[in-house]
Amino acid sequence: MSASLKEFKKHTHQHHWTDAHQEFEAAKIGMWAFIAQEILFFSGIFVAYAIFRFLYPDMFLEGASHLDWRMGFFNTLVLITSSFTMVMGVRSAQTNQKKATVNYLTVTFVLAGVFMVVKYFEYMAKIHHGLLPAHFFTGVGVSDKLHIFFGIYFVGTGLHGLHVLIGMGLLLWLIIRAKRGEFYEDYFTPVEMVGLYWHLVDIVWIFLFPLLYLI
Amino acid sequence: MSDSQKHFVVPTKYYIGTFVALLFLTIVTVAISRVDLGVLNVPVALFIAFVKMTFVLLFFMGLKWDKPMSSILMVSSLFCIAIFLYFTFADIAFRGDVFPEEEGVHNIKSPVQVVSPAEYEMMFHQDTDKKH
Amino acid sequence: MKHSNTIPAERIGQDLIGTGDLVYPEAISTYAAQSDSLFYFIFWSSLILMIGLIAASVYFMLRSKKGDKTGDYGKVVTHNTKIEIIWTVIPTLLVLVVFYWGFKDYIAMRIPRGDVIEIKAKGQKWQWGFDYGWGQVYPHVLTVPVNTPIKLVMTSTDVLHSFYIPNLRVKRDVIPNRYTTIWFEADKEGSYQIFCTEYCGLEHWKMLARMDVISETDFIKWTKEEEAKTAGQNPVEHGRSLYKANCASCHSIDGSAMACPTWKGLYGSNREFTNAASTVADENYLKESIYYPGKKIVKGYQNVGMPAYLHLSQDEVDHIIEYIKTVK
Amino acid sequence: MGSDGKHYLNCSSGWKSWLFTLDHKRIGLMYLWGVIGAFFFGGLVAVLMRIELMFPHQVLFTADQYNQLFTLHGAAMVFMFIIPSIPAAIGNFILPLQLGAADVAFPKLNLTSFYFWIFGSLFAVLAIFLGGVDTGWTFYTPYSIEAGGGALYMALAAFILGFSSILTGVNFIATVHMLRAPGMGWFKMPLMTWALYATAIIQVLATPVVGITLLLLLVERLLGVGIFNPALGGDPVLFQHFFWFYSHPAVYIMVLPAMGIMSELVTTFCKRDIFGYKMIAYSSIAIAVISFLVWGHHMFVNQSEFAVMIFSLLTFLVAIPSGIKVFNWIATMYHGKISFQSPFLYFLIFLFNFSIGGFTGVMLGALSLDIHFHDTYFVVAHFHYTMIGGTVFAFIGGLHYWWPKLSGKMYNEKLARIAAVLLVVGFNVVFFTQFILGAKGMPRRYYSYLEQFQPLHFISTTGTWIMTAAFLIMIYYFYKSWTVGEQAPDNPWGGTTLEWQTKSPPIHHNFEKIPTVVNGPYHHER
Repeated sequence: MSASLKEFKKHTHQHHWTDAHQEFEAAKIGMWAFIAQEILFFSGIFVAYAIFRFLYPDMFLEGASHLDWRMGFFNTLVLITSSFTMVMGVRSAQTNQKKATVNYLTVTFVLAGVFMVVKYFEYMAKIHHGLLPAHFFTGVGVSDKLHIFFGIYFVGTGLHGLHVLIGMGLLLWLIIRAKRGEFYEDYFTPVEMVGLYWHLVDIVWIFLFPLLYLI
Repeated sequence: MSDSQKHFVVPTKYYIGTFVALLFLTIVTVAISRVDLGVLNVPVALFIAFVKMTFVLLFFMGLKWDKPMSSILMVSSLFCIAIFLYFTFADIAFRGDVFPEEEGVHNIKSPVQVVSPAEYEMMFHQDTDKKH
Repeated sequence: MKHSNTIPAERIGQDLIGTGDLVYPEAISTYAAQSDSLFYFIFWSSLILMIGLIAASVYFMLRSKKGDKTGDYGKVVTHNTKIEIIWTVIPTLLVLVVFYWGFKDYIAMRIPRGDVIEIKAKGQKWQWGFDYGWGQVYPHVLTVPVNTPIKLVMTSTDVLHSFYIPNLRVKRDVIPNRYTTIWFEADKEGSYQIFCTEYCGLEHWKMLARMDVISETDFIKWTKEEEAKTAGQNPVEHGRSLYKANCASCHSIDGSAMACPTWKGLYGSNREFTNAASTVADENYLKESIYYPGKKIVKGYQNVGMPAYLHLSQDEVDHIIEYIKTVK
Repeated sequence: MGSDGKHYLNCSSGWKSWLFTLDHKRIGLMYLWGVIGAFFFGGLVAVLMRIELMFPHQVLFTADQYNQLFTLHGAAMVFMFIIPSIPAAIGNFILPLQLGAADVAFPKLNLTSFYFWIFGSLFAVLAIFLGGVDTGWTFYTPYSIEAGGGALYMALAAFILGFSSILTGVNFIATVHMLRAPGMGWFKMPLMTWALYATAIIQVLATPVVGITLLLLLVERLLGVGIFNPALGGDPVLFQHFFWFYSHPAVYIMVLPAMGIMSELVTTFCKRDIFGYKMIAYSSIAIAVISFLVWGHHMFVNQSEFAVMIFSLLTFLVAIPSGIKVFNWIATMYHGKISFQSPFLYFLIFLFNFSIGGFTGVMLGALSLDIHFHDTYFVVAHFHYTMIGGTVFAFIGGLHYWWPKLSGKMYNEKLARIAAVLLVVGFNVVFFTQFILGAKGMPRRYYSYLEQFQPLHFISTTGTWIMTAAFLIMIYYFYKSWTVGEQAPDNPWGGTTLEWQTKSPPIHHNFEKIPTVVNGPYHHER
């Protein structure tokens, strides 16, 4: 290990790998397989959305009018920025910049928090108007199927929000490990994997935002 | 670890470029949604979302520099969604035996307090005022 | 309480095992015979193929036994493009033929031929009801004329059911909030078995019915009589037939225990509920219980998901209540 | 055994060394005991059900209890036994050995998957105690929305078991890609590995959909999304699309690895290279791809004519790669040096029963015939011919084949042959009768039935007792083998794949030295 890497802990790969590179590549394939399954997990919500939008287009227009596009827009910007800080975090880990890594990860964490706070205010507004899934729906609407829109809205954004929360947990774990100096040019697998996960969360939102808020 | 196995460090210009493109496309999609394009509303919004996704996949997630297997997994998962949608629609959009909704048979207990569009305007008048 | 496992005789049609050939029950619809011939086509081709496969395997095994003695097992072959193409292409062609044949017959099953008589069929837990359009629902027995195309327009008031007549080779799911249809033309008089084939709960196995195929003249006569009878019915009689068509599978009138409270002595009695204050069973309570069954659940019973009978008219409900008043 | 007599079973001891092990062999073995337990549980339920069905009147159970039993039988067999049976139990043990690797790619994930399986199974058991479930393992709405009791917990159990399956799939994909021994190109992999790889792809791409489906069902019950509930304006048939999008590919999760085992058995016991290696490998992938396109054939009686046409056409396409495999196996017997040991008997049994399953599958794929057979005992018989006749017999055959490797002991060959014959006789008595019952019109999931069906039902029930006897014999000789069986040689059958080149049982890290591959997987010298 060269002198410049003093501040990092050396990583030892698990016994069944020939070297750390093979370990990293395997983790990547595993992660992409996991992302593929995540996408299909969300597919159910998108298919349900497509079917019911096809059956009751007016109901969806009415539903979308109840959502505040500005909040959604703001949250989109927040998530995109957090995706950017995430890749920069990965890159810093890769280039042995410990401090930058911790900073970028912290910013990502804070942005995720901002996203959830905005989400909280949006949810509170919906609850106030009784615009909830059917068993709790007490709102007023022109379409008698308006509750289906909010059913899909809450399941979709709820599951996405859950993923954001899990991502925040993972980021916290990364920040702690990064502070201990565990990530450097030869070993940044966890940062890279959480990064991929975080971009996936971003992609899901890229679709949820226009589908629910805009059109 | 030998030098040939060093991980490729992506130049920052790709990341910044993607970031800017994503911000720009977000503004575009919001701006376009303010204009009513009729039947094109949904396709245009989806198209922009797909472009954004492609940017994230290629650069943020590094598919551009990655092994082909990652892209194969990604594309096949999208392909599966396409199959899912297509075949479900093959049933639902082509049903010959769906009759107009009928009182009684269509025993739907809607929780929605249904109002006429005019009443609805009245009720949400104040809200819309606040919004704009 | 023990459920009795006997299926009421009125729901049982002609023997299925004893009639027809070894595989199928007797075919009584115009399209059943075509569909059966496809079965035998696949059956015989499969049998020939199967015998071929077994013969080849046995031959190879015997040959290997011989090799044990001589020490010569022959050359190991791992490829033969010609034979691989043959056993890919021939099955492909065969299954395409089968697909086309099956699809053609299926279309014949789906698209009615000629003018049809439309009958409404209703599935509910756990009985079938048939409505010919004169305001009377006939439970358990579907009466149709022979040699006449019939179209059944079916729907369910609660969960999924499936309407199945083995002798006609026809089946279609019966779905709430939606109409599904089947058509058929029975060419032989008799009474035939109807099953529910989509699992629908506790007494799914009991959800049988009978189809009586009668001559055209008899059918016209029957229609006229029934129509006249329905028109002249007094409220209690009408209520009784509504009871039989809608309520008898869950509510008894002799005080015996069933899934739901008995109607014996119901009117005017004091009712205790698990989810509401007790009340006297008057017209208002009965009407509410018919339209919104879940609102008040009688103590000692579970909510078994009785459907809301919102499709019954005001008059029909009044007549049911009139009938309940007479059940003492 | 290793030079010092240490192998994976005795290299460490104590319950912690098992419960927290990261060794794929130990996890595989724990999975094996788990799925066998689930199998006997599901089997016991089946035997009880058949006793009830001997007569139309009440024999042991009430209608409600019977409905719970068939739900339990389906759920336990599908989610707890058959999906993890070959991939997660045998596959976990065999895959790294066949690849010449020291472990699977992610050992911790592997253990996590096992604990997901345990928790999922516990939830299923919990569902029984919380009032039971009577929705059928398919959870069709709207019945499953209103059904009381433990339906919620059973759906949750299936959800968790699904994630166990996904994690196994993720792990296997990475393992096959990254951990092949030096020199082992894609077309030098054993066909079992190909089959497990194709299975893993389906597990990853299909299982999440059942996850979201069951989640939506749970939310539908708790909050009311409205999309599956007709009372709220939803569409109950949509649920079936969602459900079968996973559950049809799941059929191939069950049967592809079984086909992999068959390929191994036929070359080892014919002592020759397989016929048409590439065709078999490609057909595994082809089956995996087509499996996503045919789910609608479970719904021929409620879809639009257009959808039904496409699904029927695509369904027939599955017959072709399946047929290719069967033809190749039979061709492999040509000029073979065949030894008729019990694993090979299971190969022959599989061939016979799976062919019947396949031919009746063609009948069910034909639209006009399916309308009559749908949801009758004909369908029940058909899928038991593929699931038991195919997967379970392959699982048992694979267990006999690899038993010397995983336990280091031999079993009583004579008893094994008797059990195999009893099993196939009993199986055919149970299910061939059901073909006739179904074609005559007997619907499935009936607690009681018309008097006329009684003789056939009775015959069917007697077969279950023959099968029970066979399984008891099997338990006996495997128990004897495990406790006092004679020491197995490293390569008792003359297999050529890498797992036979290490010790029986394998040492802790599988191989003393990671092997280098030169020849194809089935290079027999004879």
